[in-house]
Amino acid sequence: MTVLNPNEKLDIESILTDLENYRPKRRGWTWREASGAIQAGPFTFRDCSTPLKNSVALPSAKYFNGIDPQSKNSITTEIASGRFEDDIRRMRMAAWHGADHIMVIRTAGQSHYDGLIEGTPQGIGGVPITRKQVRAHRKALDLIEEEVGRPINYHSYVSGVAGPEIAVMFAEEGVNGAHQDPQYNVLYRGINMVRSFVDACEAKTVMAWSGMAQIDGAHNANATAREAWKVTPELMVQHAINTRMSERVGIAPQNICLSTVPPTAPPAPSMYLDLPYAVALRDLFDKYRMRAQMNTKYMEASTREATVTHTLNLLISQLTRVDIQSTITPDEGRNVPWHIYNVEACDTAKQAFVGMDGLMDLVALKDDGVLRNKAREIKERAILFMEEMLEIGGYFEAVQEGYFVDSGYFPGQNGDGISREIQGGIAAGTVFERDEDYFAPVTAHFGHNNVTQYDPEATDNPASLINGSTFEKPEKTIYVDELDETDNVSVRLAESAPYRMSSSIKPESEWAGDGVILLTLFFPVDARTAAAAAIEMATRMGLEEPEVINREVMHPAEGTRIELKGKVPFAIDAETLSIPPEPEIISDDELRSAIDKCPMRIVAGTVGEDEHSVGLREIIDIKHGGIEKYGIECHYLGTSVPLEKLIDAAIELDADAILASTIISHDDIHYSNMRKLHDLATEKGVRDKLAILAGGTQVTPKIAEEMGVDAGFGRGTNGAHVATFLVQNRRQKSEPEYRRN
Amino acid sequence: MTVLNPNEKLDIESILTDLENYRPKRRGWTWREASGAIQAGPFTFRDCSTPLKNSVALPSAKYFNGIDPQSKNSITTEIASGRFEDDIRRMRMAAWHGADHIMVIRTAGQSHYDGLIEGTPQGIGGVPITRKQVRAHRKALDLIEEEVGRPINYHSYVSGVAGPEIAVMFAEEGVNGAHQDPQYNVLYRGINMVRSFVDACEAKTVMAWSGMAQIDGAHNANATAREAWKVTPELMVQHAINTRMSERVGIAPQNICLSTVPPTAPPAPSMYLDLPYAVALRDLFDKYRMRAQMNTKYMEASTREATVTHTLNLLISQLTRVDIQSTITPDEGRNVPWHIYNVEACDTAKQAFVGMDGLMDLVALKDDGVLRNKAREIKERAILFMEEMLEIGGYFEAVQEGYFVDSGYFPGQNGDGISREIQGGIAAGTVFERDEDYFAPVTAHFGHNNVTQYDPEATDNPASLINGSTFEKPEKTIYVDELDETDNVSVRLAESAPYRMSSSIKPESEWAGDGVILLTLFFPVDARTAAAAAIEMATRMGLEEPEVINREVMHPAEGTRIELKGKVPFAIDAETLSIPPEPEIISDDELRSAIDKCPMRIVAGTVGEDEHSVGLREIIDIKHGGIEKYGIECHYLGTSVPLEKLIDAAIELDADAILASTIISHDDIHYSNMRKLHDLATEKGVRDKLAILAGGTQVTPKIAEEMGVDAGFGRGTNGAHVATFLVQNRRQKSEPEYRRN
Amino acid sequence: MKRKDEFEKRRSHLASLSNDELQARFWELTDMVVDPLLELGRKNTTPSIERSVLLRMGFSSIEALAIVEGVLDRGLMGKGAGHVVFKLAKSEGMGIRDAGLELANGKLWDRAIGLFSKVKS
Amino acid sequence: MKRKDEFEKRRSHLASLSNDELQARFWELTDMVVDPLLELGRKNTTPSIERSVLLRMGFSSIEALAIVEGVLDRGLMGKGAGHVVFKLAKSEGMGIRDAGLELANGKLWDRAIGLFSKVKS
Repeated sequence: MTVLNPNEKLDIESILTDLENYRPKRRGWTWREASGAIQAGPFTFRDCSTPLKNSVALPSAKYFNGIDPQSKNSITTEIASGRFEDDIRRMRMAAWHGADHIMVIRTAGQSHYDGLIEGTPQGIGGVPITRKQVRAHRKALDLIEEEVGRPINYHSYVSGVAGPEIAVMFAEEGVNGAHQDPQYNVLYRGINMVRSFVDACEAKTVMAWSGMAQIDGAHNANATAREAWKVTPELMVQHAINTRMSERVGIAPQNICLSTVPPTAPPAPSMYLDLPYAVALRDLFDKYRMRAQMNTKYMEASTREATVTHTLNLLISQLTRVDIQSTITPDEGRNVPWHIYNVEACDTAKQAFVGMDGLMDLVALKDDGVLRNKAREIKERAILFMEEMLEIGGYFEAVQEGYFVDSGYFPGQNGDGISREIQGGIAAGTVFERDEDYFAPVTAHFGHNNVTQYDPEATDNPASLINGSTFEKPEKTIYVDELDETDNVSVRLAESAPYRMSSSIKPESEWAGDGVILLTLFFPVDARTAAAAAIEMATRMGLEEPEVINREVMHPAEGTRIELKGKVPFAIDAETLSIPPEPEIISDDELRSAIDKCPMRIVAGTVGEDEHSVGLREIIDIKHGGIEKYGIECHYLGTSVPLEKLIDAAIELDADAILASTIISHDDIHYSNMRKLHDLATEKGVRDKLAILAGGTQVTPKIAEEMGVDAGFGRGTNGAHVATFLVQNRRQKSEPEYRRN
Repeated sequence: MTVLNPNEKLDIESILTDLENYRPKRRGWTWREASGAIQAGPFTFRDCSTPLKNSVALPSAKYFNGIDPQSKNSITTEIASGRFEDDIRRMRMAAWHGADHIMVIRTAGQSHYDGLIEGTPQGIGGVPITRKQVRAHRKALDLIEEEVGRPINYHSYVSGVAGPEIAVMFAEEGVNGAHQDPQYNVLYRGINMVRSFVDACEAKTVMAWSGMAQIDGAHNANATAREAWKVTPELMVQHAINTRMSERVGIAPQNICLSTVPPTAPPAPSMYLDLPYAVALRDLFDKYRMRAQMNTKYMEASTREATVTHTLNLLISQLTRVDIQSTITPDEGRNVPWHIYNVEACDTAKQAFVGMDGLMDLVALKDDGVLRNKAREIKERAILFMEEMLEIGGYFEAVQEGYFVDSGYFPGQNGDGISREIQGGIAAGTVFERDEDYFAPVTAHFGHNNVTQYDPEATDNPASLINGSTFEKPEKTIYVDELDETDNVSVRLAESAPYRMSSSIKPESEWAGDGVILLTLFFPVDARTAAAAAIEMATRMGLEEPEVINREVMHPAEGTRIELKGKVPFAIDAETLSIPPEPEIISDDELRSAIDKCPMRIVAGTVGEDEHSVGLREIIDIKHGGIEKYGIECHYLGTSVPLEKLIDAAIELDADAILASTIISHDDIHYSNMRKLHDLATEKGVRDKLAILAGGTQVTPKIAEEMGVDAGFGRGTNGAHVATFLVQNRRQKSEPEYRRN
Repeated sequence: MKRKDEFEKRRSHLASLSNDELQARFWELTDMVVDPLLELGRKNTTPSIERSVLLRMGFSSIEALAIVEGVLDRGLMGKGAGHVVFKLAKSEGMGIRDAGLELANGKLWDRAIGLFSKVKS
Repeated sequence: MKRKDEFEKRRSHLASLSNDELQARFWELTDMVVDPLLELGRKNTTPSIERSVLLRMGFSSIEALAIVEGVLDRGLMGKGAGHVVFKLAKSEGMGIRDAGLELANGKLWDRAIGLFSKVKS
């Protein structure tokens, strides 16, 4: 597989084939290209980047010539199914919806694994990051980026106790960006702090060499502190420590990204709290990049709520600055994210940015008042934090004393910070002083390296002493395939093969063939009864493992909304499906042009004892997108119109067609009325000239046609359907070449 | 029923009882009370109004003491099920979620009904508006507003050919607001324009008398014009004609509301196009009220997309001004709205406004540049429209010439406007000149009224000649009950009684017992195959009338998201359900305080040959909301820890508890390990002191306890569950009064 | 009508106006548009207006419908349907409601017509 | 530690600083915090760093793990694991990879130790 075909599934097996010899196309991060104003459809965009070659536009794009403008910042999708082979398909979906930064979540236990993991074991809430997995992902992305026409950055994690090794492996495999922040290991992973910082120097040096973008871990303090809006001074301190350290190790400032999250979410007054902080941060860290993440701390199980909060987060990004916009799937508050929610999150970011394109030409952050005062205050508090840290002995002592992730607003302290011992934690005691003759014959090594003892000329190129390291000679890289015979991708792929390679199809949420679907329903009872009833209902419908994943009280007594997931235990054979043809609809522009060239007139009314004119009005009225909007002249005769009157009016007005509506009837009177219309028109000699259309919610098109009318329209009909028929019918009468069977 | 009990369903039958004698509590519109800064939980709100007595807070409110701040503007919900009795329950739900403006959509055909409809026939996409229906709704709202603790405005439509009668009925029945705009009749209902304007004078006079808020219909031009962003000059003209006419007829400016909608939606650069218009409008119409509606024109079937667009619409409201915020249900693009989506729409408005509380203290509209230039340009174009209208003879001539709803940017014209004939349309020829002795002995009558011929003293009070009209003597109002024996509320209520009054429960979307549920799923195939497979799957699950209501391409080959509705053909008997008790969780604050008072220490590790520590880390790590966050001191011993080591460490550290994780196992080794832990602790004499907790995704709590541990934790466990158990367990041991059965 | 966007050409007389002048101009024009519309309302009536008068006089919608149909049929719209009921009641010494119900039932129309000197056909 | 929010009291020395001065102060302090952390990195190494060196020298993660364990066991961390391999290869006239594989297999360690004069225990 060298090129993807948009109409064919990506062949996972072929990605894995010959993987041991695959080399990535490039290293380092690629930013989107913004190039001034961009024209798309009827609009000019000011903040957008080059459009994609292949993509799925937003649903509403159909009203605007299908345009799919792309924001100027990168958009991240985080993928976390636990099976990297399924993640590949999701990457492709996300890329088509605008993601160009793919972050595959790592299984959490890995940060305590002192070494590289090899092979492709299954993970939980993420995958074990291994060379095979990374290489397969990068190989797939090398194809996907060609398909969509934009470079895609692959991202992973240089954290935990094996940071330097992981960094080297990533550099070798062409990973484009990574989280690297020793503070994360210390505060959230309980890893010894000395080890973390010594490792970080090496890991960052490797990242600098490969041009990776580095993202820090400060945002985790928001996610952890009890009152997240109070840790903002500390966040500045954490960002500063990691960015400055990275820069001094050698990472270019434009590859150093602050990971920042609006600390609050509604019903907090989030903009009022979050915007001053966002401004202060961008002010103080103006030469670095902003990776803006959406708030996760205050997410509950409602995807709607998450989507609104995330849109407000995107507003902050737009009002300030963002280089990488991370997206959080709106279902993260209730399950390990599903395919469709990765796409939802990407669509939300794309939609909001495009919707707010040019916003800063219209609005401005105020130059004074609460915004600037609060921003300054946060900076001052951060300085007080730094000062006190130095007073008590430095960073390590401050961590030990519990200064970090305390929910007091510094210099306030709440006594609930995370405290770690300098000598304690995982991998304590594994830091060794380098002797004077310490030596490492490799590229991108940090700190003391006595190369001169072997060759003074090699000082700047220690790897020359071994004829090049893997960084210069990628062919020296040793690829390890699988170590576990039962827990690996081949075993899993064999299991899912039926659902990927035959006509057998099963719904899925995360993994091929997992069968998981979502039910949304309302029971007019209290929440607990509703949840139990939903489980019972799902069971009776045959769903396995039904589980309520969201319940929202609509009213304590009137009812509860339930969302429930369960597994469909059967597959559908695609070959047995009869797939109806798409109802053909002529485009609005073409319809308008056809009527413009040759005007059309119709008479319409409801027939029989029928005072219900809603449906017919919807088909006619311009207000409802009815056929008037194409320029068709409509004469509406009202309700309960006698059949003769319809025909006579059509003759008098020289109409092209009659639209008769029969919404509600008994004893099939609506069908006999159709027959009568046909007969009357024939009697009066106008049947050939006059198209007769009959519609109504209870009309079956096929039966209507058997009654002699030209077309029947049932439930779901809209103006475009009717206009399409009218125009096609006229073409058929006048232009034989348009005739269809 | 005189007071509602939040834990009991509203009794629809009792609303209908004695309805003939019910009188509304008040007339006229009530605005929300804003009263400066409001404190709620840890926050101060600047743009909020008095909180409710009873309400359902946003899901994330649980992180902020359950606060439920309410925006300062009214929030509208539009209800349109077609059965007014079901609408009542939905009103109550919406009121609890923040709606205080209830707009019950009218069945569209009614605007051509020349007179009042009586009784309670079922409608389509709305209800026939009748005295009985209006009175029942107002009566229900009179109860609901007491329940939530805020006045609720009821809204309906004074449009169509029976405007004056409807206005009178509304005034009598205490309807608080209404659409009234003769231009709507003319342009979108094809009603004769002379009739519409003459009727409007009378209808507006009645509305003025009753203090109703009036909403115009200009926004329909956005919804109709092909390129909605180009009709902005005309929108100004439409707003001006109706507001000025209303004011001159006698409606107070503070009750005159412009109905305005942001004309575009993403992927258009909607803020760039919509904001200058919003600014121009509020500038020009500064003394009137703004009823801001959300965009509907460019809505598709994705509720996510609609929610994001609506959030951006709310941003415009916040950046400019809004008095009534209408909400559009996010499912309006795919079906007649369901209960849950009315609530979603209200929640979105509440959430976004609260999230943006105080925004204008932080940002400002720019004083110059494109915003002001565009705003001025729109105003100038509107003036050019007015000038040309006067040149060609006035409003009627302009309509006749097709000036309105043309998608050219005026003075550009596109030839696609709506043209109506001055002498044509529905009810043409029904306007009669008043003679000199014309007389009407009633209150709130517009125009020539020769009262003097009977009593010069009665000139300002014509109704005094008949001893008071119904406006002074409500008891004179004649109530008509039902006219149709088969199409009325009693018949429908009898049908739905089983699902409202017994233990038989059925899911519903719009109507009691309708059985409709929503399935969301992903098939890894193209859109057409996916849709067909979804129908087949739903059918095999026993759903009746399955219908695909949304399909979104995730990738043309990799898969399609499907949303499908269908009817569950059976009911659940609530009495047969075994409803599990809610897992008891002690509040975060209480847990923290318990640990603060008396510290707790635990040791933890995975046991058996288990390198999977993710689950355990989630329970412990502060990063994941684990028990560390309550202040519990955790000693994590790693993976594959021997059982002896766990016990020994607990003894050495004087720990209160052991947490043993056994995520994956075969042959039930995890249960035998639990037994061994219990035995070892007993042997070493620490079993009484030491709580032993065992967890893992495959652990069944009941079986774990049978193995001798104190508690087992399975899938779905989080830190709060474990901490709750630890604290309760300690209380049980030390404080007998806390002991539970 | 199709016309190019001649905004730049046509706006020349507005270009020099201040924002306040612009807004004043807008509302001045609005009043000129609205004046004749209000005048129409003052001088005319419609079946719906007359039925709305009858509702306020204490008739049901069904009764009002019947009375106004009678008024229409007999060319009395220019007098006002409420007026017809009122004058008949006064003349017959009946209550307003009783008089109206008679008319709704098709009775007493001749007397009602007789009460008005000039009736349009 | 629990402490009230003494911001107003403590900020007095910052109150008069311009925004630029404030930012300069922030970064100056940052450098003071970071300096000793970088110094630690310059002077020390860890098993992971040494394994990362071996990876770059062309060893697999499994081989690197074994070699660094040998280095740790023999107190050679201060020399650098890559150095041990390198020096052994030079001394034995072997290729880098061959020398490392020998060590990974537990062989030639005595010779390796002998190549370094002072070895920490």
